[in-house]
Amino acid sequence: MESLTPLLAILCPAIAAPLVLLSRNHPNIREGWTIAAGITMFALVLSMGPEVLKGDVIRFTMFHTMFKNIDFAFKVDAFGLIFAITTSSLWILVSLYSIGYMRSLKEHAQTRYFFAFCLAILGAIGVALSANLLTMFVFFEIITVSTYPLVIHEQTPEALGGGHKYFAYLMPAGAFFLFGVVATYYLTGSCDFTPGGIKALATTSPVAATVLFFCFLLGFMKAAWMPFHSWLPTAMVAPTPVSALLHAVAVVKAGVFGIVRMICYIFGVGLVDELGLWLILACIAGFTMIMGSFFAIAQDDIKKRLAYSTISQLSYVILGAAFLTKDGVMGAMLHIPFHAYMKITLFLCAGAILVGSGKRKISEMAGLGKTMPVTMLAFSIAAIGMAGLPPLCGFISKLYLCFGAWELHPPYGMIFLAVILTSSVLDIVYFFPIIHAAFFREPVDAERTNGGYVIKEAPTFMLVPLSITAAFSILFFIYPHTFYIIDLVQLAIVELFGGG
Amino acid sequence: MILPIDLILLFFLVIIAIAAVTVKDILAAVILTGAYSFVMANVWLQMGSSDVAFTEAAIGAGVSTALMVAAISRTTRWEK
Amino acid sequence: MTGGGAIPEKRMAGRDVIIETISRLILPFILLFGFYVMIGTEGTGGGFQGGTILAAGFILYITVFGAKRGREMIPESVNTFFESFGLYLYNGSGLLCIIFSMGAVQFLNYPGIWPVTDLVGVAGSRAWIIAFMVEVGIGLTVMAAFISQYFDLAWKDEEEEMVVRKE
Amino acid sequence: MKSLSSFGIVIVIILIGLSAYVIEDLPAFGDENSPANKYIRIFSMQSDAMGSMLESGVIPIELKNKIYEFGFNEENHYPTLEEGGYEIEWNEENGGWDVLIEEGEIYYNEPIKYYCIRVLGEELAVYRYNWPVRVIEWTEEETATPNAVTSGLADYRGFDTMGEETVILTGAIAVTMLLRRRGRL
Amino acid sequence: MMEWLAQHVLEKYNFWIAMTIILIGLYAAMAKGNLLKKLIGLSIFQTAMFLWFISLGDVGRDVMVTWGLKGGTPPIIWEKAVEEGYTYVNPLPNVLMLTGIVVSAATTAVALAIVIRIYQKYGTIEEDEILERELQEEVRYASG
Amino acid sequence: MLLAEQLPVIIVTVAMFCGFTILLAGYLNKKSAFWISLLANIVFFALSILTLRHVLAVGPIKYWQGGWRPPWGIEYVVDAMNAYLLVILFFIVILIEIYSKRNVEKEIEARKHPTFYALIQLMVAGLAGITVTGDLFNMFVWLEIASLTAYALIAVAGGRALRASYNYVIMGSIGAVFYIFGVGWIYAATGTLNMADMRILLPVVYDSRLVQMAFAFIVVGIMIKAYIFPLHFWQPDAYTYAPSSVSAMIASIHGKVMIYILIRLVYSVFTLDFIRYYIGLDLIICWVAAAGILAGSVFAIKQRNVKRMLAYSSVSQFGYILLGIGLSPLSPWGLVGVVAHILNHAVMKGCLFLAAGSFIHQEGKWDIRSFEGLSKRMPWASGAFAIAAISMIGIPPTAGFASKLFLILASLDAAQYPFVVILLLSGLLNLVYFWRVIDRMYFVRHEEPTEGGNEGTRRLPISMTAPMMVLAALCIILGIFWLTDIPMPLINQILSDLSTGGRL
Repeated sequence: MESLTPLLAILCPAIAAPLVLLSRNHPNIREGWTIAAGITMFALVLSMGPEVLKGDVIRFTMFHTMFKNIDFAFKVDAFGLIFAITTSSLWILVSLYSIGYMRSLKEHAQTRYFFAFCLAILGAIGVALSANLLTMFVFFEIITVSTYPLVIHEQTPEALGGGHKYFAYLMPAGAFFLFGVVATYYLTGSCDFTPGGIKALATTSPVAATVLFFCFLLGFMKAAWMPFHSWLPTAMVAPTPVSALLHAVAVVKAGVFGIVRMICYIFGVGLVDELGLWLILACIAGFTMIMGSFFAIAQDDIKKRLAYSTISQLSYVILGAAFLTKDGVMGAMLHIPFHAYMKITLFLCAGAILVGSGKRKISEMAGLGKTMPVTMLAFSIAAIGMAGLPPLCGFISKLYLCFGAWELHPPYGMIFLAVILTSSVLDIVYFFPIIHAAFFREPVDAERTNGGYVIKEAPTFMLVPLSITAAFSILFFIYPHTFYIIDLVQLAIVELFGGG
Repeated sequence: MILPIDLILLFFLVIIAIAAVTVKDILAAVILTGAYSFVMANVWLQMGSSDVAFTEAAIGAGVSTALMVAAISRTTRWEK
Repeated sequence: MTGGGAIPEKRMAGRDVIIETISRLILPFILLFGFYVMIGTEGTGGGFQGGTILAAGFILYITVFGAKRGREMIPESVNTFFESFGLYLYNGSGLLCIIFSMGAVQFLNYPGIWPVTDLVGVAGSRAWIIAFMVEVGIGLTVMAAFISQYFDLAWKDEEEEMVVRKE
Repeated sequence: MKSLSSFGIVIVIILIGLSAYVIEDLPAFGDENSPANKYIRIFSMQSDAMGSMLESGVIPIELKNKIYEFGFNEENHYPTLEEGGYEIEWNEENGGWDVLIEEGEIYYNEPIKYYCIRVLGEELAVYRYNWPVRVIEWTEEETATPNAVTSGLADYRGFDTMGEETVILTGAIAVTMLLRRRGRL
Repeated sequence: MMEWLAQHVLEKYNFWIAMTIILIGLYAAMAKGNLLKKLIGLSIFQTAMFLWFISLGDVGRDVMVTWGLKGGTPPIIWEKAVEEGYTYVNPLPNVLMLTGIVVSAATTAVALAIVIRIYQKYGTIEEDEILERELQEEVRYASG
Repeated sequence: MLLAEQLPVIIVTVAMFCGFTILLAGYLNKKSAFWISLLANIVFFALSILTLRHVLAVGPIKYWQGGWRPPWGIEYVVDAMNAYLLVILFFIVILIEIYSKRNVEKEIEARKHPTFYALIQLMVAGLAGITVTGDLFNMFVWLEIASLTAYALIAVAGGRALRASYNYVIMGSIGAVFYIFGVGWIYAATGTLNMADMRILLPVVYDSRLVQMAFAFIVVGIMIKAYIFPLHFWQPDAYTYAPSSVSAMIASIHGKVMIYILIRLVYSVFTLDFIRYYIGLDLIICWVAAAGILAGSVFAIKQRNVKRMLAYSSVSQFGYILLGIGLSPLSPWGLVGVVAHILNHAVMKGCLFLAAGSFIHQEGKWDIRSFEGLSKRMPWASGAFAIAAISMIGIPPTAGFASKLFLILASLDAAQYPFVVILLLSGLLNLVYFWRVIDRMYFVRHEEPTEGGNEGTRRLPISMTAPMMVLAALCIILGIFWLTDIPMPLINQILSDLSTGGRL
């Protein structure tokens, strides 16, 4: 079905960006644009839900390109809509939070910040709604470039170093992705996302397909899988809302989204299985999960710890997709929004802690639960969810992943099940000390550690978003139909694997 | 038109070209270039290209040389 | 070519009467020959050669009498005018073809200038326009251009000498 | 720029090698019939008694088609060998038949020499006449200028000359711009 | 070998001599240090190229047979010429090379103007010294 | 003969006419020079658009100078490629002229303005002449006009530009003579100078060594003129020290037209068959191009002077065009890449040079290391620089991406996989040296000097900002334009006019 809605949704941040730039002298108007665009976009995205649930795929072709069979087009299918909903809903919250954060820390260059933020969201929503690899690549690169000013926001040499590292990883990744796009087109004459994969790819030589697969995998370096993860902790020099954006919404999520897209909609489950690539991918993902957790344990800086946690958690999605089973893919798809909500809560909390108490180190956080109850409560909720414990949405996705692992061939199934469970235990290991310190340890002398900084609860602008995300983390467990998420995932699974 | 004369002129050309390139006095080199152009004009006359010979004699041997001499008068005469 | 190129003004005192007289005598003949070569399409020669010979004549005059008196004889305005005027003639003869024939014939298709063609016929019009617009145009431009180049290359400034000496 | 001297020697050696390589195909000095001076042989075909047809003033249809296919056709803005649009005449000097075609230009309708057809044993060789032949033959008649260089310079290739004038003017302007210190410009 | 020499070197002596001068000029234009010498080399180079081009259009010389005693006549159409059996040379190379000569003269003039300006600035027209001066400036800039 | 068919020749000749007129008018009134030149170029731009429309609608224009049929006289052929280049030429020239008004007032003394604009106008005429001509020797004449003007325009900056210009004179003349030498060989082989005629006659003599020699000499000559990698050594100096507007014009237009000669010769005269089957040069061209792409980028990384960096970047980018030419016997996308990159690079490089020129104009800064805080003081110029730099890197919605995409597709299509790697690597190298500048301008923390009194008063004049902004906007618009199928008719027309055998 042709409809203008996807375009309108994408236009929201695209229009907001220049408006933000134009009203740079009026902070309230500037941030008003951001919020207004966010709400409009969310409404637009959500309005497509019922239509998509009916089984329709909403398409919008912007123009035909010079390449035969490739249009510059947007397509709203179930899987894309999940990511779109995640992105657009979190944009509003992160914007609200950013306002509080930036104003209370009196950061410089706020206009640049909000401008780049709009562009990053534009990229993310574009990736979510794009109908083919070329369109996706365009928005992918928009994300990469627009995130750079956010990463180096501090403009210290350290921040610039982080930014350069960020580029040093992600620009070559973009090159690999570009090669993948062109090679796919060259091999198959098409690069549309088709449920079940592009047919012509199955008939090309296995070597070409394998090379292509790894090109894409390197292209989705944004997913921070293990040998190529180190840009992500380095990029932690960015302000906290940016880290939240990087980790939960735009960048890394786009990476894993891309991997799932590639496996399920370009190669197709059958081909990946046939080539035996799933095992390599699953091994990479399993390795990343375990190692990421171990690295996280070693970190004292809360944002670094969260960063490694992200690396570990993203691999759940890759692993789920690599299983190529119905439940595995379902778990992977579910983990995208669920992890986004939980991780963003954690990051927002970390930012709130920084604003409220000026603390970054976990070892200094003793007793924070008393002075910042809301923040730490939200943090605890999200942390529990990350570990995959029941009253939170993380449980659902991990459960499906476990089912997915169970469906595998006998030896692998047990191994990967063990990996998932080990990783979950490690999650508890690295989150528990924080919660413990916050609630059950006596505060150290605040005067001595923090140079006269009065510890108080963070501003309301920041508290509201993080409470909302924490609440949603629970809500998704209780009522997974919120924002149609579970329905959409089921629909996507039906599209991919057929049958009920 | 006549081979021996032609060959002698061409041989001259080579000699003059080598001399013009190697001589240290640039004024001499310029005058040799003029001579080169003039011999060249003769060769062309031999080849029945009277118009080109005329032009080369007027422009190559005449005006170009004058311009070069003018330029030398404003720069230096000796090559190092 | 006394003094190599142009004679600086201060050396005008040591000028040679014989050279001056001979060059003054010979100049009209050089110019006449130049014009003959320029316009005569019957034999060898044409605009380039004629123009160059004219230029050479003037260059002789400039060399002998000094740049200042040369400038008096060929003022900058005249020189610049001829530089452009020659090309106006040539380029204009081409454009006139289009204009006269209202775009019916091509650039430089000389019979398109029908008033001339009516007078002297197709082949004649070509010959006439070649002789009196094209060759003259070429000649004037070449002459003026070479004279201008020679002036600029040869005319040594007093202050320039000072600068060079200082360095 | 010192490095350029060794570079120069390398180039000199390369050029000498190239010259030795290419010299074999260069037409001999003074060759009257070389492509540059007269005509270029475009193709040859089995004669098959076509010579007699040529003698009677008709170009055989195969030959006509071959010429057409070769690229000398309306598409390339060549005057074609339509019936009656061409003439054939024997040229003693070349030992072949000249094919004259009417160009149908605005001011000139005389047939112009385009091809030369010679019988060489069994073969029928077709040549295409080049620039000098036409200009030397027609300069007097078309431009009333006996000097072929002048007519070539000012008429047949008049645009070159105009550009070249502009080059001279450009040189003068450039020198003026770089050096002139007195006067208005 | 001798045959090859006779056929391709003696018979085409125009090309070889032109090539020799071309190489002399080219080498001078590239390798000489003096700017005016470069220019002289360039003008020799250009003119030698024109020589080769003009010799393409010459007619009537059969070096091996007639010792080159017969040659073309200037392409000025002349009734008597036909009667006496002259061949006109090819006018096209002449037309082209006329243009070439004029172009080379213009290039020379511009180059000379630049040389004079260089001399006014650096006080020398030796390339090495100019480069040295520039290097000194560079060092001066780098040291503040 | 329709007036539309007269348009290309009217453009060229009247452009020259304006050149002389500017000289005379400038003699009388110095201010008039600029305005005549600008007005004339605007008119020519309109005419060139009409030409392009006519060509696309009706087909190639074949124009016989003086009414002489092609093998006898000089023919001008305007097919889609020429008309397209003509439009680009005049468009960029107009923008750069608008920019140059104020810049030239500052960089060049007032008495030289009439001659300066006369030379600019003559250069444009020469470039237009190269573009439309269909005759090899006629091309040489225009080539010399364009080159002579370029020598003088570079030298007018004085100082080091003089030596740079002198090197250019020597190398350029050697290149021109090589070109004419090559023309001589091909004339000896075929006896014609007309390109279309030569295309017909050349198959007869493809085996002849003369043609190979001709090809070698012509290509080397054009390589010198178009500063393709191993023969580029005159170019960085010339670009660095020339007046800003001149280096912008030469970088964005002059080089393009020079490489157009190569394109025209390869496609329309020697034909791809010859390149591929008779001398087997296509892959060698590709490798030369690849070496140029990498070497240019590596050299650019080493530079501190922003204009010199851009100059080396040009060397690298010309490798892209040459790579497209080399790949085109194997894949039609190669030519698409060439066509796209000619326009894209003209726009991008023009924008970059204008921006760099305005940094020099306003603050006298050419050292990349002194660019801190430039984004605050000159937001528009540095914005334009950033957009164009991003486009050079090849980030998607910009023009550079499109050409990179086409070339990658071409090399895949031609099954020449190494070039894919080289193209992608080149994008990353571009990132290294352009991002360095962007970092300096935008992101490196920088203390504003406290005496901000005269900061606000000296702003870049609008006539300098506007052209940059137009070009920067075009960087993005073109990026989208090339992805759409709007240029398809143009590209198909170009493909069929250049007889590459087939359409997309």
